[in-house]
Amino acid sequence: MLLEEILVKPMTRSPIKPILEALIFVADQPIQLKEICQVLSDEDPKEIEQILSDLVIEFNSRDSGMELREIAGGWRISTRPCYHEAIRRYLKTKPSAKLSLASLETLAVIAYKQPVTIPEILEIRGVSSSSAIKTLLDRRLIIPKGRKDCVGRPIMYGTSKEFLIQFGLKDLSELPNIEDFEELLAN
Amino acid sequence: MLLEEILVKPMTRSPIKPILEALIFVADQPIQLKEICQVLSDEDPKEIEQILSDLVIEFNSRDSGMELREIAGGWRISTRPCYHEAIRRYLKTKPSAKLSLASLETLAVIAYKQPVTIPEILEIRGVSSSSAIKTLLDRRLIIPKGRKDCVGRPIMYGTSKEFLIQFGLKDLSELPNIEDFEELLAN
Amino acid sequence: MVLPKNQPDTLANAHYKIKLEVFEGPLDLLLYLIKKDEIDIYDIPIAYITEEYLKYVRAMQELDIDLAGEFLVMAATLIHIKSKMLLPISSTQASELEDVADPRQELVNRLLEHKKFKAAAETLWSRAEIEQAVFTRAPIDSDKDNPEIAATIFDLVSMFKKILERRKEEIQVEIANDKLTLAQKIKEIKGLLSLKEQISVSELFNNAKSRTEIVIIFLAVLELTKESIIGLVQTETFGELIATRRDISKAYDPLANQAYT
Repeated sequence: MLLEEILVKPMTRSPIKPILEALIFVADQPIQLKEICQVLSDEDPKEIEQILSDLVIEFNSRDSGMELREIAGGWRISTRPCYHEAIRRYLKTKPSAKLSLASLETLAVIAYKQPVTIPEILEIRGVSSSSAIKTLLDRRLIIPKGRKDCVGRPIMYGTSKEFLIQFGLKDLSELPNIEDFEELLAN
Repeated sequence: MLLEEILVKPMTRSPIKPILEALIFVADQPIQLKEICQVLSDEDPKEIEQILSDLVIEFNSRDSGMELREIAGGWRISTRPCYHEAIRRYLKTKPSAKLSLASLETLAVIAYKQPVTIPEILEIRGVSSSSAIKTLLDRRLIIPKGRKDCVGRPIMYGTSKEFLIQFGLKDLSELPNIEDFEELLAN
Repeated sequence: MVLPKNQPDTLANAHYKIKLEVFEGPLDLLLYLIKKDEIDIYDIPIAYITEEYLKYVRAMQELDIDLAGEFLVMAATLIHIKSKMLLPISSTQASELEDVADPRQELVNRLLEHKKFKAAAETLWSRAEIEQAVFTRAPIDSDKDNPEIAATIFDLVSMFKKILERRKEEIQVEIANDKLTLAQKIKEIKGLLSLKEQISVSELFNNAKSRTEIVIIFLAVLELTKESIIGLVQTETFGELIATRRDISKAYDPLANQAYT
């Protein structure tokens, strides 16, 4: 094949689809539809959106080791969770240190009540959460979100983009409704 | 779906194929057949080789933005060269919201000590910060704020509006001070 | 944990200790007690639960476990609710019984709220479990152009704190060094030699706290040798170097120090 032939876009019916796939693969963070539209500024954003949703269905219907998912407001290709064992064996990695129950509870309070201050977290958990908050800040799962307009102007905290990524959420609206947990209270 | 179901391999006709794909996808170097066989030591190497060549044909027959190629004695997934233009355009426009450690340190000093001159920053950080200051100026995170009334009349720097935006602050009074995090930073 | 000696390590105590360490806070402890005795959370027998709660708190104190302040606050709250429940309801209040708030209500609300977040934490845990089983591609060439880190305002503060600490340490070291003079060191060595007739040179260096101090000790030994106040003796080739007192009168002469000050 000649070099020119390799470097020139093939004339298929929808040349945008493979470009979307290539862009999602190359991006080192979940890539947003907005960013894709900026790169393909000659194309109609509506059309790009349609092709993207076609691509997602097509990509994920293959009996493939990879999947294309929306996460933290963007699109990302990753491996499917069911193949983790073989991948871990190859990468020789162990799952990263799990968060303690105290940290997870604090994170849950912040996720649902954000923006929220340390005294408010104390009120809900009934126990001081400083060390948990430090852990969450260090792991970039939460970030300061300004100050509350009250005495002492305490710092408010909220969840970060990293939180969405590590917990596999498209956005905060994907968090299960806290009131749904009411049912679980029955026991 | 239950957690257990998500994490367990499905019983398909050829469960090896997606695993091969996943392994090639995560490998940071072209992965060799030999390495794959080591990971899947329960499987027959001959069979793995056969499935790999099936996978290559299948993977590359899709109208896809990626391709699966043998390179340097191993297998690798990469984008197809014909889409290089869009990829380059994306990589160039990619807003890098990231800063080096030196720039970040310099920014911290400027944020908390503004308006501050280069010699004063040197005094606090103990190292020269000229290149960090250039980066911060280029990124519009800091701006000159007049000259100091002393020998040599050095330029004073302060943070910009862009700084407030990028760090999610309403105004400089929202800048947390060390006391706010004292408890968290203690250990 | 080591128990205090006067504390008999009874089985009961050991049992409490194991249980107690599990509880994150007073709400967790209360939820445990409620579950253990299959108590209806909407109708808590407050006298009984207060008694149970206080048993645990006392066990904790007896075992000398550092009790978080929150546990004591909750104990006070429980006792307060209990006393309110014991108060007879006046006839006027009774006629408006519907409007009289149950003294337990606020506590029940807090417990329910806390339980909800515990359940939410569990859901988050299983989501994280799945995401930990997911892998993204390895870094590719285009990533390498940008080997930097993203930052938040928290990074900025902790970084600023580190810079300040670093500077403080450096300044302290400088001050310490300023205090250490050659004259002082010479006086010090003379003092040592006034007590002992000889001393090994390596011993002099062993107590040095910084590189600067090592240099000063070295200079002091040279100076003392030059002034013939001490003599350096080596018992064998590459052996230990011994400093010996040569001129006792000079070593005791306070004026001899003047030259170096």
